[in-house]
Amino acid sequence: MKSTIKAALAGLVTSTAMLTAAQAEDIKVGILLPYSGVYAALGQDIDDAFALGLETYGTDSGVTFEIVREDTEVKPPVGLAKTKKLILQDEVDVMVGVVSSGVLGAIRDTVDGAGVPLIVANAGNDEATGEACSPYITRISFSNQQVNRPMGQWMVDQGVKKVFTIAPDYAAGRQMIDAFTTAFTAAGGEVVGQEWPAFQKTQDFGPFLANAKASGADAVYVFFAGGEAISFVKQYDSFGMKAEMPLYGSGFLTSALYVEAQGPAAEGVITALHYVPTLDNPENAAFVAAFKAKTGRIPSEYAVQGYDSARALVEAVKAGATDRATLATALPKVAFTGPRGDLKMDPATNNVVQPIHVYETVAGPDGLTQKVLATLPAEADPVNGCAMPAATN
Amino acid sequence: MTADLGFWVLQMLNALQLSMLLFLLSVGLTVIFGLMHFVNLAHGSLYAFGAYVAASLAGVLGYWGGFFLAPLAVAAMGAALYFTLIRSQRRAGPMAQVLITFGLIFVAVDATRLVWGDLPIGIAVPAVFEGQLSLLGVEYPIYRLFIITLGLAVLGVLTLILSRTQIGAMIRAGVDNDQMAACLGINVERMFFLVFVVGCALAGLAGAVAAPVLSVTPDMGLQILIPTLIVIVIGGLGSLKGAVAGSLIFGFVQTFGAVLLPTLSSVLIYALLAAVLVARPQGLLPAKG
Amino acid sequence: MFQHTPLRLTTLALLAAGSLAYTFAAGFFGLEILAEIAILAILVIALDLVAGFGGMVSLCHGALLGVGAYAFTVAATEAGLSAAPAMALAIALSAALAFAIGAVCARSTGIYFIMATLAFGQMGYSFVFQSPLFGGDDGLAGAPRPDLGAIGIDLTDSRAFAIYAILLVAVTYLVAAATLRSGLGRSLVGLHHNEKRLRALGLTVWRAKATAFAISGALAGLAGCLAAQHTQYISPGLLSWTVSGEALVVVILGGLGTLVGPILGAILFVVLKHEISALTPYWHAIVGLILIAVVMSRANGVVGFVEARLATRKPQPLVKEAKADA
Amino acid sequence: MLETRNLTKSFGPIQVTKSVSLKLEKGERRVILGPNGAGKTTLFNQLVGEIIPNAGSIHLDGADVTALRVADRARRGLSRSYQKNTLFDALTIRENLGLAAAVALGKGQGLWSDPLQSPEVRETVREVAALVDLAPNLDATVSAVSYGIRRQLEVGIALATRPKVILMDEPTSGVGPEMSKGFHRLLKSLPRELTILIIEHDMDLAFDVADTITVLNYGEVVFDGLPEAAKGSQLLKDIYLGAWEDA
Repeated sequence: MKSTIKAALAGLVTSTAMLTAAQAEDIKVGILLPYSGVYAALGQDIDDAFALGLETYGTDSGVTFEIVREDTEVKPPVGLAKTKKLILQDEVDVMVGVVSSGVLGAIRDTVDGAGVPLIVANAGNDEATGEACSPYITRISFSNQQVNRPMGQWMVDQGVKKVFTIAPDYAAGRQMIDAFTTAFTAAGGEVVGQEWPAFQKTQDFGPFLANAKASGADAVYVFFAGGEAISFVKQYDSFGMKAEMPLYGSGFLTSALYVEAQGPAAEGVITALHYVPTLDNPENAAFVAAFKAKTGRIPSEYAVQGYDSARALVEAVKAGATDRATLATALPKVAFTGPRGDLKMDPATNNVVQPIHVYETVAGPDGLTQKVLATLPAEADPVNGCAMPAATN
Repeated sequence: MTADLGFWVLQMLNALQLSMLLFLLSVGLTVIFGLMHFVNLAHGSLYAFGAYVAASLAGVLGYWGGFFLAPLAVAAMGAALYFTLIRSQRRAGPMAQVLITFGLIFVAVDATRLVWGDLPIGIAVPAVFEGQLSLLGVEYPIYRLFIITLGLAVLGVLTLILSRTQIGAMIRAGVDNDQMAACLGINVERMFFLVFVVGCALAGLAGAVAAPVLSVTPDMGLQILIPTLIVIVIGGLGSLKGAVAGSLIFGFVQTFGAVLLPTLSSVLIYALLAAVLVARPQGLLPAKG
Repeated sequence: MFQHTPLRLTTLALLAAGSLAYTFAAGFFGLEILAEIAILAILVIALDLVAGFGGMVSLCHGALLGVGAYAFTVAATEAGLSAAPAMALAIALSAALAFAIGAVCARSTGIYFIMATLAFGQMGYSFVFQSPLFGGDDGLAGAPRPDLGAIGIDLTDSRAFAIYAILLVAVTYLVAAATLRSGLGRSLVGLHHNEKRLRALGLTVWRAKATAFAISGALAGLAGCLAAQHTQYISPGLLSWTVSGEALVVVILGGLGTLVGPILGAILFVVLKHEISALTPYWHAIVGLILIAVVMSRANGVVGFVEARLATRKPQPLVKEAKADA
Repeated sequence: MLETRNLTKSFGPIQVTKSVSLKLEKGERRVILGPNGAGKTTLFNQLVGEIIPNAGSIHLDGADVTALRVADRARRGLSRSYQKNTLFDALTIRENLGLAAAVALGKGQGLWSDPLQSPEVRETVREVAALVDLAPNLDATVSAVSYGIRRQLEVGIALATRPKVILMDEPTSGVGPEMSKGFHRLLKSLPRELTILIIEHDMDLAFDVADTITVLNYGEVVFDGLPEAAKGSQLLKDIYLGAWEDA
């Protein structure tokens, strides 16, 4: 499934043989995703949906997309080594992927220096489209602040005045919570306490829940993802805290990917995210049906990011982009209406501008489902020190 | 908030719950070491296997099906490992054992990924243990109280077996001096097998019990391994008392460290371990004086 | 005791010639892999020094490597040192920590030693993982490569870097071999076989162990510097105990206590990892199975296997004389 | 040269050595006799520092060494051989002797040269090998040589440190009568200025090589004097030989 030294050599032979036939209409895409490690499931969702996106939009583009996949193993140095390989050895035209912010941080300078466009299909660290922005890095997924900021005003509007926050102690956790608390306090709310459990080292949240319980907050606002999200939601419920202190959070907490494992404990949890599989629009209906048919799963936010990455790439190609330089200039200009709603790129930061959906996890006829409570309007992130230079190659 | 008595009670219970879970895991590992001088780094993987089996069976037979069958499945797995790998490596020295069981961890992680996929699995707490109980002025999840009770019960049963029964006397003799035990006519080979399998079953039980509290993920075995090793090294390899002491120390340091000294919490336990190793290289309560 | 047999010398010569020849033939990715092999080779030579010859089976060498990598990166980026003094500082820090660990663990043997080093390694990992100074889980960027522009060498070029890495492996090998031929090295081997007797002969055992561990730690720190210079990005994963476990696997794969074997092991391991991981995302399982098979075969890795084969072919006059004498 | 004053050691309630006082002059060869369990080996272990006495003191060359550790005493010239072979089995005899000599010469921690190649060490190895009759076997691996040769090496390692005092714990244990005779010759041929303390249960050897004899029983010195006096001593016959017959 991935290129190897051997396959690369073999590929070299065949590609020289086919050079005359294929010509410049071939776009070589390097995919950088975790296929092993803690985020392997996310990588798979993005990968499946990216393939679906190419099938859906790419067939009439008149271009053949050649795919090279590399496993980042969720390790920044590995991700960087694989990036260099894609750029220097496979000579890809464009790269897609990156789940962890750590990997994105690690490869940023290399991508920027080499001038190879990268479509970020997940990693949400604010710097990537802030102080460390690059004309070659276009983020189609989200930024950490983007999905949390709107909840500040919205929760105050719902009458929540005092919150207690809990998030894992690492960069993304801090960014998610800080964006929320800034907006929440600006809207008149009060943060009465915060806990930062050690990232990936905490399995028992009991000690932190005890602190939250004693804090006298109206509600608890959290960010967790993956296995930690499952443990947290279940443990929150087991302490009987949901009734007296409703649980709010960043929408990854009750992602469609994990909600089955959380079971009834997730019922009533209210979170905000840029995508919910139950969004009521024709593009989403088509996407959900096609993804289900292809994989048998309900698409998660990760899936829609992969799907839209493919679509953005195709849109750029349709706009006439053929190589690294033209793709780099075309990608930040794409805009389309997808399953998430109207998407466009912010030219100041190359970050996606998209509506945020507040949803409640509720019991449905076939298990848990998502009830959209509000759709908060799209809002571009502050520029945050990004002085976007023009693509120069 | 730290002045509130309820807070302390709650955190004590949290610490006790973590301690008991670790006790279930470490007691098997430590007795296997004491008796057979075998270090099984894949013990955590057996715990993960137990959790996966319990999670799968919970869908079919309900929680209790998993609770009772997971330890059996892990024991069967342990028996298979015993005959294929463990028995032949018993005298191979610690490095060979560490490496073989290290390799086994890799195999186990990927095997669970192949069978159960990359997505975490979760199961619900059994209906009887849903909700909270009012205890000393705090509301505490009944299921967590069940874990504490179960840990204490296993401790009680093991203490009884070791101190009052013939097999217990044989095991104690074996831990003390396996050559002498063999001279006394004890079938050492069969005793090893029995202890190993029971140790595995306890790891499986720990996995089954932990599944409703945590999320069941492929790397959960790797995550629990280091705490378990710390427990038995602090306590002293090979001793039941050591496993109890180590579990309690770890549970309390971890829980109170996390809430009172969050910046130091993760280094705290290692610093304690280092201190123990410097002062008493054999652990606090080693099996042999 | 450590000695260079013709077989080992031939292997070394072939390795040196082969790797240098390959640097001129390989493409970009081949050179990356070569650098990766070189880094691992330095680490496993360091580990073989203490584990293979001194019987000190360490599970903290990954952490010592990580300390070197972090110290180098922080010294170069935060303190603004140039590459050479930053490397010296990083190596000194790894050596100092290794000396302390060696001194503390000197009383422990066997499984206790393994567990104790594991604990110290994890302590380092937790510290780096949690400390904001080190970028936490996300890691640190900006490790520079040494500037050899003065002598006309540009280390940002993959080929130059690969040759530089191979030269560092050679330096490491020479340091390890010299250590093993020194008084300390002789004592180290003696300690492995009979600690009590050496004490009775007047050796300060803890100091010998700690010094040997410090030299090994310095080499691991060098591997860390090279790793940081190679990827120019480091993350706490470098310090994880599984890195130490893998290093031990490589030592076993090549041949414990042979010094040249671990280098072969490093080549085998890296190439195998890349080949298998290209075929399946479940490559860890296959590496695990190979490891189990190697350990169960009871051969001392590749080198041990070949040497045992050669040894059975020719008679051993010394042994026979000795027996006749009895 | 070597002196103990009221050396006492108990394990729990059992006193293993009771107020043992000994005094060895330079060049003296003394044999300690006593039945099994008389506390001979415990006494040795206290002398070299492997066991710390509960009371009493040990003096080497006039200095109190009671508080010194094993390695420190060794560096002051106290060397011992063991009752059971404690050799470096995987190494050659040359390496065994060389290692011992190197460590004793303070080269065991050196980093800059190979002590086995140094002239002093090579000279010591050659001399000791000649003394204990190992010259023909120098390049044999220990694990491949006979038991008798290993016993010779055991003494050889102790000698390779060029000690002032050497303690030998049953040097002929486990070897046949022929070898034992050879061993007597070997011991007698050792330099006269070396002070030697031997634990032995072979009476012949004791009377053959000893200048003086000490008899221990239940941790107490019950005889201390010349071999001739020991031979005629009724006390020795009653206590020591009686127990000897049972053993």
